[in-house]
Amino acid sequence: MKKRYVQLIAIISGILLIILSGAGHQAIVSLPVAAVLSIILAPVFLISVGLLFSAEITDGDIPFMGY
Amino acid sequence: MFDQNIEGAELFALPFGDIVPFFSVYTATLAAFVVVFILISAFDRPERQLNIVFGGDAYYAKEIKESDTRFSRFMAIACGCATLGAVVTGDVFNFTLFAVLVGITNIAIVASAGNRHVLNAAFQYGIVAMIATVPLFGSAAIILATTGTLSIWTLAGMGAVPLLAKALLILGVMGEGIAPLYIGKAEIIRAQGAPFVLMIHFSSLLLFLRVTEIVLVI
Amino acid sequence: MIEYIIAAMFIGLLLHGIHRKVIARIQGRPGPPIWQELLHTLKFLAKESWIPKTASQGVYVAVVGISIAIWTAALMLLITQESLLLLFALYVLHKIVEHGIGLASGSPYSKFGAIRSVVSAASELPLLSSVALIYLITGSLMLRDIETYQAINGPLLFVAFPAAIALYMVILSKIHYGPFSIVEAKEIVSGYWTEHFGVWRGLMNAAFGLKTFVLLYTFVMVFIGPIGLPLTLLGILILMISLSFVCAITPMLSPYDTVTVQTITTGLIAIYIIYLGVFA
Amino acid sequence: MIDTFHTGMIAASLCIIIAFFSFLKETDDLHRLLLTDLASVMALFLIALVGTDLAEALILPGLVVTISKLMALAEIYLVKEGLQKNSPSRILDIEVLQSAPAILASILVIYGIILSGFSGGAVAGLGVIFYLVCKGHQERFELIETVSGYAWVAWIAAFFIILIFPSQWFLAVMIAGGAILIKVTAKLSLIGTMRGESDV
Repeated sequence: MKKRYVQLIAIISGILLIILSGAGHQAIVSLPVAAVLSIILAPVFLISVGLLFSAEITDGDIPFMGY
Repeated sequence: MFDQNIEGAELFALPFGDIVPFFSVYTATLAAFVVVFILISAFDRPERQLNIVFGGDAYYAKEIKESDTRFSRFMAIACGCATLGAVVTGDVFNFTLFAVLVGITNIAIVASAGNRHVLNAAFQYGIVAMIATVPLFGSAAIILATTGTLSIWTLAGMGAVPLLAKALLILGVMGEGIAPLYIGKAEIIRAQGAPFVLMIHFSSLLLFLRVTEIVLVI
Repeated sequence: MIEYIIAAMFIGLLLHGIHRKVIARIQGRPGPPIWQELLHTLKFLAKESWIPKTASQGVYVAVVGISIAIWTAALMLLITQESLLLLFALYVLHKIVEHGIGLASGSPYSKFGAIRSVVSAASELPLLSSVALIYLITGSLMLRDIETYQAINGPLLFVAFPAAIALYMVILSKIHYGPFSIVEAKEIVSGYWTEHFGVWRGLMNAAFGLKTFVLLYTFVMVFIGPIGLPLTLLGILILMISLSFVCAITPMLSPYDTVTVQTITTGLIAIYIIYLGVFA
Repeated sequence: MIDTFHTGMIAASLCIIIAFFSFLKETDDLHRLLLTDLASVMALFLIALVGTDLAEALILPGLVVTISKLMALAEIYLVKEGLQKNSPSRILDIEVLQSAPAILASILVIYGIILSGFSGGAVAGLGVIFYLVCKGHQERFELIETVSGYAWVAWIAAFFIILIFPSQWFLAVMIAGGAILIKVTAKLSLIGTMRGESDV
């Protein structure tokens, strides 16, 4: 995967998570729905953010297949 | 209305005579997990197992034949489908049938493994699983004889099912491969092909979770 | 939601740090600073990461995501006050994460960890008997009902003491450096997560921090009752320190002894439940 | 209904205890494999005891899964013991086909003789085919052709008897019936021996 895509995924899922959180608190989205959606989005967000951190070192495709 | 205070609210029900397939929060979560694992086993490549030659510093990676992979993959998907059935079904007898199916597909997943230890363990586990059909079907028979129905939907919250039937049901699912009798199964997960072997363990965990719910509900 | 997840991960990792510190102090060492595990996680995130060529790529990555999802879901259950049984299910599904992580890479060491994780499948049984006992006493497994019950009848800790012991055993068997953590024993390098490094290791660290927080929070919530956030956090801290004491003074058991101890605990509680259900 | 159920239940539990005890005693893998079938039959027996329409409907799926499990286990046993590699020298190398043909074939032949005539010949021929298929198949055409020829002659002779000595019709019919029986049997048994041997 190219770095740009990872960046895109991280930003989109991050924004969605924040919107969901706000909407959940304002009762625009019901709490269970917000919970389910954030369960699905949280791994996507965290993994892509993590990959972005490590992308500083490897400026190629991330994660590439080693060995 | 299926609204037990054990497993969360009812989300969906399909009235189908007195056998009602339903999703509660609990079973829907389990079903979602099963779907994720079916997808993983359907699309993932197996790993290449590294073997160390003890007493030296040599190691080599084993390759799996394409034909073996195909068979294991098919069986893993079949196992996933059987697990999905066991999780979703609203009928005690169907649950027992799916549990037996999970047992069959579990030994089939490792059937193509060339390793003799694995095959031996699979055989021994298969015999235990086969014997486990007695308590499984026995409990279904007792439930049918005492209550006249097998539908979890109807039985839910009635408390009409005798303790013996519940105990037999748990015993049967234990035989199909959960914790204490699981040791017999531990050896067969030495087989190669991570996504498929994962399915063996996964299916028995889900059977265990579902039977816990059934026993608490009926 | 995300703020809860991040905060819980943060607190969980801090608890891990406190755990290490307490163990070190009991053993007469200075020990690492308590934010060590946080730094660890951040360090791993910034390390070079890739997927080993022998690995089964999908499983290798997916289990990391699944482990985050499972414990996020458990946290959400606590927030939405849903079923305790579902929490139990998520805990059991954590086994599959350990198993998958161990199998994914093809390394024999991580595979040993995975097989040990399967062998110690008995560790989930105390939880089942604990859940059954709570159901027998409160008549409901929804967390909100359990809260209400405790608000009226006082903490479950005294009524359902065996269940509390069982849950304590469960948490103990999942904690690092504990007597039952045979899956990450050092004679098999780092156990099942030997081959997960870099980002994957960091994220798993975070997920396990979340796990520790959720399990401890559940314990306080289910057995002590609604006492407000500050007191709950205090309870979690005390619980963590007590666990650290146990971890510091017990050696790691052999796999065989681990399974035996867990099975015996389950058996005793099961006998107690049958006694309650039949005679009382 | 419940009373019968309980009586049956006790009988079934007795059978189950015996079956499980046999599992404890037995150490040979193949024998244990066979005993699992006993256990699964006991499971179906428990369902059948309920004796309602629903129970009847449950037996078939139960039977299907247990049989398929037994087959899967048998397959695992074959692979495990490496029995797949030593492929049989003949296709029908099955133990029961070594012992059964003599009995089955003789029953068929005797029944064919009782029937006599064309249909009797067909039945007896089937018996002979069965025997030859299972036991061995030297292509001894001469023998069969000789028998067939004598049968043909006997049939013609029967015609002459009935034409020349009409009073002896019964003897003639008997000879003709026997002859046609032998003839059809011989013709059919040719099928059993024709397996394309090298020297033919």
